[in-house]
Amino acid sequence: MQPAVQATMEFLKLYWVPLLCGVIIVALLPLIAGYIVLVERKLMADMQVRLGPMRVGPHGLLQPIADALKLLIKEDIIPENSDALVFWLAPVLSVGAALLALAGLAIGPAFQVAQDINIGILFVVGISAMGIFGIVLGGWASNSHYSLMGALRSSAQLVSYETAAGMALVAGLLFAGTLNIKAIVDAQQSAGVWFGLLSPVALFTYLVASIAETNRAPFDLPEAESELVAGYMTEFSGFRWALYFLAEYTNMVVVASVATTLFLGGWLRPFASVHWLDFLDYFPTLLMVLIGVYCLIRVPKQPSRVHQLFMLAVAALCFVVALVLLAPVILPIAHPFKAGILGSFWFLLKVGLYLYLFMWLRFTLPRYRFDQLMRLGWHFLIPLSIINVLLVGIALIAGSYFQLQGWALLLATTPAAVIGLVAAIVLLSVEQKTHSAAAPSAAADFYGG
Amino acid sequence: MADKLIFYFFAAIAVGGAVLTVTRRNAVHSAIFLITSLLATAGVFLQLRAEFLFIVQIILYVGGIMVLFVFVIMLVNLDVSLQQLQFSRQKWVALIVALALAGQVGVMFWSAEKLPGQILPGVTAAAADRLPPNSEAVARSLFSTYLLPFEIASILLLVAMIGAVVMAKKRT
Amino acid sequence: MGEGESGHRKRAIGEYRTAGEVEGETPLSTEVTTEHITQLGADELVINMGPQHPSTHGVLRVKLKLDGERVIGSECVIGYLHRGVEKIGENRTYQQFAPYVDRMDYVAAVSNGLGYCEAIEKLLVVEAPPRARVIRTILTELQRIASHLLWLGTHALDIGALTPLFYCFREREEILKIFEKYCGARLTTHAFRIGGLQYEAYDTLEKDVERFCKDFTSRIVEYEDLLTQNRIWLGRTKGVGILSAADAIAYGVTGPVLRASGVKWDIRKAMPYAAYDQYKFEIPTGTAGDTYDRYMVRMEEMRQSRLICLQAIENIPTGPILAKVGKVLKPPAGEVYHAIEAPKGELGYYVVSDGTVQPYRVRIRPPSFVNLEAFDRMVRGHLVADVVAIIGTLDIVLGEIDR
Amino acid sequence: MADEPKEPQPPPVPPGDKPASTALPSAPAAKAPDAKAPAAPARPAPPPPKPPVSLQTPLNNELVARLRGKFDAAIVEAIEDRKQAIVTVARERLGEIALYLRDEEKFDMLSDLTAVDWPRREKRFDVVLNLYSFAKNERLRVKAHAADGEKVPSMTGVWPTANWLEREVFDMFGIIFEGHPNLTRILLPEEWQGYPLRKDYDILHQDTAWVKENLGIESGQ
Repeated sequence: MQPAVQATMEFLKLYWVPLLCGVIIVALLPLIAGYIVLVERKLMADMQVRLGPMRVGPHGLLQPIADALKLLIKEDIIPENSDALVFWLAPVLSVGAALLALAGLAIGPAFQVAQDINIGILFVVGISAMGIFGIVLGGWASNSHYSLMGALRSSAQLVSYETAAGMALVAGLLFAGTLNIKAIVDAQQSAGVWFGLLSPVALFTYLVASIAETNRAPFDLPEAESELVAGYMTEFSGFRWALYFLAEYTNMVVVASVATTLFLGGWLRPFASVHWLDFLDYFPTLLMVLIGVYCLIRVPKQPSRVHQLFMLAVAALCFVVALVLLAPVILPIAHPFKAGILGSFWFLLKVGLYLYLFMWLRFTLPRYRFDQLMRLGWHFLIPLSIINVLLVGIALIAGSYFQLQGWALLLATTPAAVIGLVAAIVLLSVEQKTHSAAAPSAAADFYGG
Repeated sequence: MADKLIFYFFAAIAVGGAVLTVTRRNAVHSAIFLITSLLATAGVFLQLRAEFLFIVQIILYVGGIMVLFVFVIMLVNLDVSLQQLQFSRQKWVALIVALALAGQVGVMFWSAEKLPGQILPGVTAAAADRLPPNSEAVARSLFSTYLLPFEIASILLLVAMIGAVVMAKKRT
Repeated sequence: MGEGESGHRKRAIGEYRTAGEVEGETPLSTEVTTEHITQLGADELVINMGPQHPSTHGVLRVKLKLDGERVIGSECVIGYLHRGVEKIGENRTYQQFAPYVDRMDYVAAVSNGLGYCEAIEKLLVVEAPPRARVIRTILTELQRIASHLLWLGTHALDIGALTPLFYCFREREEILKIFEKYCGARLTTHAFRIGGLQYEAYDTLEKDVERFCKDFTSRIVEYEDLLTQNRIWLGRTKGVGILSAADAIAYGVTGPVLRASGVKWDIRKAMPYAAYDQYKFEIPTGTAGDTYDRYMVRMEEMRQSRLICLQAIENIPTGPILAKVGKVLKPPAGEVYHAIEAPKGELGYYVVSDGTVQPYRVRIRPPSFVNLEAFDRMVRGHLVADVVAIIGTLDIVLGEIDR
Repeated sequence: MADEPKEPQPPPVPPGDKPASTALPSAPAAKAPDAKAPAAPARPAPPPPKPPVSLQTPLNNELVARLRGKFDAAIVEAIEDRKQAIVTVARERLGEIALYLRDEEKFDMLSDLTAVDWPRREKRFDVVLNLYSFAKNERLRVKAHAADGEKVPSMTGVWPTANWLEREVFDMFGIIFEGHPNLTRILLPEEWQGYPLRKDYDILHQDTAWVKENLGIESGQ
């Protein structure tokens, strides 16, 4: 018995950080996803001159929990003539792939499940792509035309846009020279400049392709409610539906994290290698304090005592987080954790901003039609990303020839980016012309061929 | 010990998945079991610390090819294929061929233990930690030692793709 | 498939049928008949949209025959909301029937009421007093704006733009508040009476309308900011659901749909009723007859309605609001057809009297019903996503179609 | 309230210039005082006893003359009711008259197609077409009498819009349109019994039948 316990202890000592991260991912992600939904609803409400959820908890803060409870206790409906096994399997596959992909990501220099995996970003991309099976099989198993069409659309869309996303990643990876997540961020630290600045075209293509891959508006055709009711999710209800929802939001976090890691400097604060900007380390604290103060101001305006107490608690939580964020900056003992704690903050902030962009686009733009979406993917995004890979390669060769490092590399990459921009404009106008000349055919060709 | 267990676990899944793939009548179920089998194979790769192969297996086979498979399966009329005879009548021939293949594999296993320097899968690859990243190693060998085969394979794929496009165009 | 597809396109865009050609075509069925829809080719698929589909605007059911996602035939199944309004009309007195008409096009109840009251007035050979007619005009034009706002919001929502809906409802709310102040009801107003008005205008009616009109210009700009120049919106609406002028006339399409096809015809101008002959306004028309043109036409119509309201509140005549029609209405035997320009098109009432207190026959010509007939023609060759856009652009209300 | 012909795009009438002048009933003397001064608020009270006056007068304008010249006996009757022209034609020749009206007289839009049931008449149904001409800005009502079971020529070949309108008339009155491509019920379900807008269709009938069948009681009333 003794050696077994000892072995366990040994194992835990070695792997406590990955284990902790794993537990956080599996246990807390549903909650986090729920709160992302709440934030999305609140933002949407704000842009649409209304209030959004206000009933459950102060300012609707407990709404996600109520929603989750509702979904859990809902009747579980399996349609007749559906394939029960696949119907059961599909949402699990979807959410499983999404959660597994998170294992490859790192929110700080140490916080990662699969720490020494040397294919880092490839792992994330490859595993998250498996989520498509959940959608396709779910749509097929439902035995409904709407679901099937949603599934077909989804798979076609994902396969098309994955190419563009992969090409955009290649452009970023050319700068990094490695697939390992930690090494990618380290490369950005030593270069002193984020890869997103070096190759804005790659960042842009990845942004568009990632929206399409996660089936978000304006590319949310697989679940376009005005056409296909709810696409592949039409027949799902209750907890299974919640799993799909969880998978969607987890995938959003995944693509946002990949973009942050590769293009936006991961857990580095802006201008990490410029020392006179070190005061930026106080920014996290300041932000949390401001939020806390705002909550305090709102306390007297709450309708009931419980709400007031709840709001106070939120404010207190903000202050505690502020203290935690302040500690590594001023306390010498905590200094080793500096990169970890502050890094996580910056990482989450960047991911949040990226997600905000997703949401903003969703509230603003109408939806593409399927053939337009395909055309945009094949005629615009994929050529653009391939051109960009070439340009980045040339710029890198030029950079090494002239021995440019860090910010100086911008001298080589900026012309490349400008050429990329011109290429984008040319592609768009050509695409527009061919479209107006010929009938919408991309989707038809896709289906027909 | 643990290594072996993990290997046999993956191997069992791979073989079981493969058997179920050919015996299921429902094409989508077959596809699911094929995916399972492929994933288990990927697991074996991972155990060998061939991470790059592992992820390529997943991205290409599971994420790429199988998606298209499922896509096609869902589009074709499955009711028709359900009524067709699934196994052809040459089962005796098939059995003999299968046995011959099994014998060949068995002989290979048996002789492998005698040959020096050959290691059975799953035994160990302890020194892998200190190897350079697989992707780099794969890339080096592809673009140096195996450059010609690589290019030939690329051209073959290109030809296949053009052929597919031509055939698809002809149909319309 | 390529050939068939270009065939669809040709039919959808190129063909401009003149009246003479229509006759030559043998089977004039625009629909997929039942046996037609069951005979499916290899790649064909029939899907059923509605009656519980989120974007069929009520309980419309559309059977779509698809090739991939391309529509090769459609059949509208209607009647889910049939309440037998015309039969009810034969069993009520003239006044009793008035509230029922509000329940047809329930998003433009005021227009329905106006049409009915004017038709009965015509049957009685009386005229509403000028004050009543001006106030009727104001309320009807406000109703037109409200109806178009609802259309815009839901249409944009169908195409995937979430936000305009809420902006539109914000303004519509203002109009409904005016209605509420005027007659106590917001939706099914029953604002008018045969012979004039039910109620005298409340004190601040002019001010409310003026304030609304003042704000409304900047609000329209907001909607247009979100949509008019938006690349995706253009892609989704331009060239979608084209209806040529000749087709539009042949199918009896009226209202903004007809005008977007380039026919400059508006009953308010052609055969003025209420007080429309006193006001200056333009009739916006389109050229291409596609979904985008219908969008632009309706946007412009809202602006014109606003102008009419502003002109009308400037000078509301004083005087009685109700003509002397007596408590019991007994129109002399005979019949009358009276049509008004409702927000959705020509709303006609064909009333036959046999000299008793109940109408002998009330026939309502609902604009949505007739406009929906052109749906099949507009939708062929388009993708499923366009079906939604086309249903939206027709601006149908099922309460009116099914009656 | 003006149905008499105007220019298609009339210039707006200047306010104050007889704003709603137009729809004075021309003929009947009995009703004339009732509507003669529409703008004046105080009008004479309508004549309290309402003798069964007819506002219908024979119509004899050029259009009718042309129609009579061309179709002769097929034009059964032409009257004017409250300034609205009504032409009754023979059912058998409705098709060619419709074509003539569309092509020669430019009545290019069929606003409405409906029917009226007069059960005590020998031919109980009036099929009523409301036509409109964009060129002349004029409406014309064409009627044809049909007995129960008699077939009326379908207008779908002349105005495609007649398709659904005729289906509705079939649905509500049971009038058969000959040559209609798909004459099925449109608003009511296929299995509906009877034709609701016929005058002899009791509105309680369906209700009672349903109650009997589904609740097993005599009447829900």
